[in-house]
Amino acid sequence: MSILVDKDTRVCVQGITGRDGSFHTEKMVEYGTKVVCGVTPGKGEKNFLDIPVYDMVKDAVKKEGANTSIIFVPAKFAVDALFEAGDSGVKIVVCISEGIPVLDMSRVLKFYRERGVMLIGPNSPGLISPGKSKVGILPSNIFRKGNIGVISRSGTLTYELVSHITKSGFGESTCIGIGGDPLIGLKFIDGLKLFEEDSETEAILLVGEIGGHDEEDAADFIRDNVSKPVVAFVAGKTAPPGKRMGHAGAIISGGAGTAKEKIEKFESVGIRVASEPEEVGELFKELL
Amino acid sequence: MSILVDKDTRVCVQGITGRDGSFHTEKMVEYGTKVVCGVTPGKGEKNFLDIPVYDMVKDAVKKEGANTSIIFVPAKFAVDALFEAGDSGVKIVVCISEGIPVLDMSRVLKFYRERGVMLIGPNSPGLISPGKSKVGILPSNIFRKGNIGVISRSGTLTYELVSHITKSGFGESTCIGIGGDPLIGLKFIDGLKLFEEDSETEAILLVGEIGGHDEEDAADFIRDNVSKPVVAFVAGKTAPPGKRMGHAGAIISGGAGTAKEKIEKFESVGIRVASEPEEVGELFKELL
Amino acid sequence: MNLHEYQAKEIMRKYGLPVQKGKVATTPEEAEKIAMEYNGPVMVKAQVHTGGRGKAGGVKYAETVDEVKNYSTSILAMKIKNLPVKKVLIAKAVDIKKEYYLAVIMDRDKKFPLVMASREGGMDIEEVAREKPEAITKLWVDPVYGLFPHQAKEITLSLFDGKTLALQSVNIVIALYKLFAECDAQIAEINPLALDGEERLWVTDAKVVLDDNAISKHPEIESLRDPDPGEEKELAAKEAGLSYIPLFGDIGCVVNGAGLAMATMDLIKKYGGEPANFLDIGGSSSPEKVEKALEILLTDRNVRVIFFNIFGGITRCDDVAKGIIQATTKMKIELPMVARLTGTNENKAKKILKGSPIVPVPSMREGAIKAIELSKAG
Amino acid sequence: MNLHEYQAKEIMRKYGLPVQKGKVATTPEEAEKIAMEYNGPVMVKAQVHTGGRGKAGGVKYAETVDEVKNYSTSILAMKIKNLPVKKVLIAKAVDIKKEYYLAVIMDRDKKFPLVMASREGGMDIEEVAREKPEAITKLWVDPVYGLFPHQAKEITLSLFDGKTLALQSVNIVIALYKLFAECDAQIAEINPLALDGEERLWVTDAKVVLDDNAISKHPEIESLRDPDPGEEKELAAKEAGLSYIPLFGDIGCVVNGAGLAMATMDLIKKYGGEPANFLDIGGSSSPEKVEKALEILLTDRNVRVIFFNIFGGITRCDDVAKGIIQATTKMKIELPMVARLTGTNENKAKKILKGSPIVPVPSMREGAIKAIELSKAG
Repeated sequence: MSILVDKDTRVCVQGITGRDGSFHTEKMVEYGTKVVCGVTPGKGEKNFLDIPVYDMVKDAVKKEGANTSIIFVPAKFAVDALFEAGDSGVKIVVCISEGIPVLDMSRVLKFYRERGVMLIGPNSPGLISPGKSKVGILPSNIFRKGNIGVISRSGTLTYELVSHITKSGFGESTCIGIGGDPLIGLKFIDGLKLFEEDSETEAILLVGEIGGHDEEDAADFIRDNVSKPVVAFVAGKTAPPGKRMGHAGAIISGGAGTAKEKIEKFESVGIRVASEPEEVGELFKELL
Repeated sequence: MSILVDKDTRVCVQGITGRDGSFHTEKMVEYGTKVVCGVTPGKGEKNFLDIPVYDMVKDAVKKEGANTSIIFVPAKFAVDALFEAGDSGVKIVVCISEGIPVLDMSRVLKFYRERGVMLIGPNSPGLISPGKSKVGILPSNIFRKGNIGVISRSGTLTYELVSHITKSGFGESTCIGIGGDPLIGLKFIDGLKLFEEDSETEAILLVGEIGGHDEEDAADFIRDNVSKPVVAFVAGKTAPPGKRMGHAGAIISGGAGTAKEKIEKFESVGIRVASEPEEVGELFKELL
Repeated sequence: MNLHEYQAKEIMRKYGLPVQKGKVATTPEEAEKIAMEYNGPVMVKAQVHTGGRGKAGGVKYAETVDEVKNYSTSILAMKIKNLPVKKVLIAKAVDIKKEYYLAVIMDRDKKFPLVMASREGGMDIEEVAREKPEAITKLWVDPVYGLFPHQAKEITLSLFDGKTLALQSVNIVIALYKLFAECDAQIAEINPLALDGEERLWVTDAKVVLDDNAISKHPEIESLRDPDPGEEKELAAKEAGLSYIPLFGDIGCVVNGAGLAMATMDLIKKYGGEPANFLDIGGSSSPEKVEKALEILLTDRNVRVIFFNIFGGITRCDDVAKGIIQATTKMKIELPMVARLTGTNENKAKKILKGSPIVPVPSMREGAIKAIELSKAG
Repeated sequence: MNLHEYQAKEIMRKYGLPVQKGKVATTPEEAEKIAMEYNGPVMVKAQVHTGGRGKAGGVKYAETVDEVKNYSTSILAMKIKNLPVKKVLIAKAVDIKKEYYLAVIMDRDKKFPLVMASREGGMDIEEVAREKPEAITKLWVDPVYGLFPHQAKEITLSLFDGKTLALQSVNIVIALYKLFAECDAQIAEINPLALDGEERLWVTDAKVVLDDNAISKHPEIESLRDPDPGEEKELAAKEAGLSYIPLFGDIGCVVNGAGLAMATMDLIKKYGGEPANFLDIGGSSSPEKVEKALEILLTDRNVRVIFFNIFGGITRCDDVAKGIIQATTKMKIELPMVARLTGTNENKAKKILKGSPIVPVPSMREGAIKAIELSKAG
């Protein structure tokens, strides 16, 4: 097993002919992901990297049986790309694009809830089930098939942490980057639930950041619903209050959402928190 | 039994202090309907006809356990009244108000579908389960408890037909006026389904009109799904094509939706069609 | 509410749609002036609220200014389906290579707006729907979210072979839906959407029907109303909260409820009479409304008897009875009247009518039969 | 993007909200002129992007024109939380009987906009939320349908005892939501919404924060930006697609990804160093972006060493390496540099950096330790 993506995942790439879309399509194909087609309006009925390209995501579903779509289009067009994907028939949409206005996302998320479609992101690095499928931009070489489920609000920080998991002799069942924006589809709790149910996952790494209180909610959820060992990491201990640290989601306002509070919350429910990335490997060695 | 409304129906009247709202609230109370409260914004916390009045439908649900709302507000405010009722927690909303723009209704109907709330109307005379409850403006005295379910696009024509059912010695299980507008909530098919399942209903009267093809759809549905005897009546045999006969729904355009077509369709699936109102009683005598 | 082609095109122009140049004229001289301005071939098109203008000779292609004057003269003298032509549209001719169909309507079944597009433009779309349904692309719009750009794209990709043309014309679909939604239209139709030799698209014929129930939301639209002859009475009735349509018989009907009004007409016909009109006084009728109804009815000189058929619900019989008495007192009504009043406050009504010359009847059938008898006797 | 009070009030005025009269002044003379025009008591309010203006003495009530001049003079010379006051708002004083709170914000948890209202206006709402949560009415708005009139009514009925006042002020809530939705605001707040002796409501303080990601949709809004001192650098970085925040240490950081950038800062701190900045070069970085990043970083005279921490994904290590080489060639960079480049195209990057004075490190921890060492040695 694994969660969300596996060998049967049939991926459609929205924005396949763009700079990032084409680059990462190649990487996904190299990894073994079944990229069944791409979508670029006006370029339909051509091939790109030997992959058929359609005008509409609907066609990708109808003609190639795509069940997952990954979005690489610029922010300006990403909202419509999200609506199109959500209405196309695919079950999972991964949105790499960033810079989407929050109110637009609020509408998009309602649309997805109405249709029961899972959204990962926006502003997400995607996800990977090592040895099975990668739907995202995560660097493949750092992953190894294994039993640790990783869920993270961050992109590159996740790679850093995963590299330490792998170096410590472990591997990953699935690694999901949920995205750093204030409004996102799949949240910590949704991912934790899936990992708890997944027979292949034996432990979980949760990577949090300053801002909001999703980490606190996740801590409560873990206390009540997760039987598997969890290790957490929280970035932003030195972040000055009131400043955005890149992600729109990472605002400390009114004393809420600091790294300190989050770390204390995790520890209060018995979750081990790594004090720096390398420690993550050590903690899993203790726990597994 | 009976369908949709019975002794347990707890009604909230939106627009209870208006001319029509107050008049028909009195009539409903006289009939024995449990009118538990009314709503008129700005008049909350007063009583009217000894019935408590609230500012919001939400309060009617919370404080009086209303499960059904009936709307008597003018067209201009009816759209918001519909949204308010649909979001309040009541399960059935009956909209007497008429003159609501079609595009607004399209939005309202989506809202109701999202929430699984049943809407009857707009531009409906409401419904009655004789001897149990009346939620509408139908003249009570013509009804008698019995076994014929009545569903109609018309208002007063329904009364005419019901009076003949009653005069012929029969009675009604429930009588629903679904409203004459092009976009309505509960349609013929939805009502037929409920009557077919209702143990108290032994036969059904369907009252149609020119315009649209809901009668044709109903005929197909009856052929395939209704085991109980059905009598139909269709108004508008003499209506000139292309003219609206009062109801926004009653337009004959492009040769579709004529009374002739509808009557032929009913007869083609074995449904008896009365040629004038009085004949309805006679047909039920033959069938029951 | 129906709009003329030139009005529909004006609205479309406001929404940025590529409407062919055109101006409306009420005299051949005006038409001539417009044609001179355009300096080239034009279409001369009768502006009436009905289809089939072409077949009736109401649409002509004119190469010269003289032709424009001649055609305008003859068209402005025409009646099409009994409607006199009061205006002609002079539209700069487009060199049409291909014609497409594009419309937004409300779908009663799906309860959502529907965008329809077809490569079979320029013809009767209902015929296309019957004979070649696969030639029509249909796409439903969630009216809460509105039309998505990718939906507009789907439509244009289905219409045009050229991808460039398809991507460039996405805004046409977006603008047409915007018009439909913002103006509360029931129909917003472009037929044809014409492609010229330079790959440009033009709206060369347009139809917009607005939702009567929404016109109060758009007060600027009311000024576009151009009632057809005879329609004035219907509008006067509407203003009074009544729904009236004149017919050709001699039995005037005053009924509450559209369904019952139609059933009353059907019944009169069944027993050998001819209804003079459809008249629905609506719900919650006041005595004044009934008075107004009679006033409108009496302008029809064919009426020989008046049949009141009221089944009280939200309408109260006593209000109707009061209205009848008020009207007979004010106007001198010499016609025989038959009244069937039943339902809400029926007994009060009977008391009010007692002693008046109005003939009471116990049922609709007997009322119809009595009215027919009186119409033939009178 | 933060707006000043006077800017927020201008936008609110456009949306028909009852904003108290007021104009902004940059000199005491201008302030005096405005006060003369208003002819009566006014408030003199410092315009800075921070809370706590009142406590700092930046908000004064002035009865006379002389007082206005004096207060303006002193306030315009002030720094509040290190921000110099460049403008004062002169607002016609309102005779306040009671203060209310009204705001629309985005709720991250429910993923819907949230309208909040309280009778405890004029104070810090977060304090109210902590100490008296039941005093806040909360109502979520489905952003697809928008705010319904009955929801606005629910809000005003919760605020005011007088039903007439409640029904009359429904439009205030509707207008505030409209502003929130149409301007893509993250916060649209009125605090206080003041009731005067004649039962009229006034916006006497306002806050609007706009969504930076949506500003391209509203080009007219960009002109409202008034960067604070120091913020210019952050904005220059933003224009180059970078995210930069200056701090107070001496180790300059160039990192890809916000989370990794923060973790890098945390790590430097853990091992006894002080980060000079947060700098995220983002995904898909070109060599030019890296160059720009170094340019911005080097304007900070405290920086004694530069630490590159790149984990390639969408960012390609070779692009970063190229950028470093380009920058060191163009600018004369004498500071020591430590580079940890791993992930996508890592080997290409190593080749590019070979022979340069940049110190390669195999891990983030070793990089941090090396950078600290160099910062102390230098």
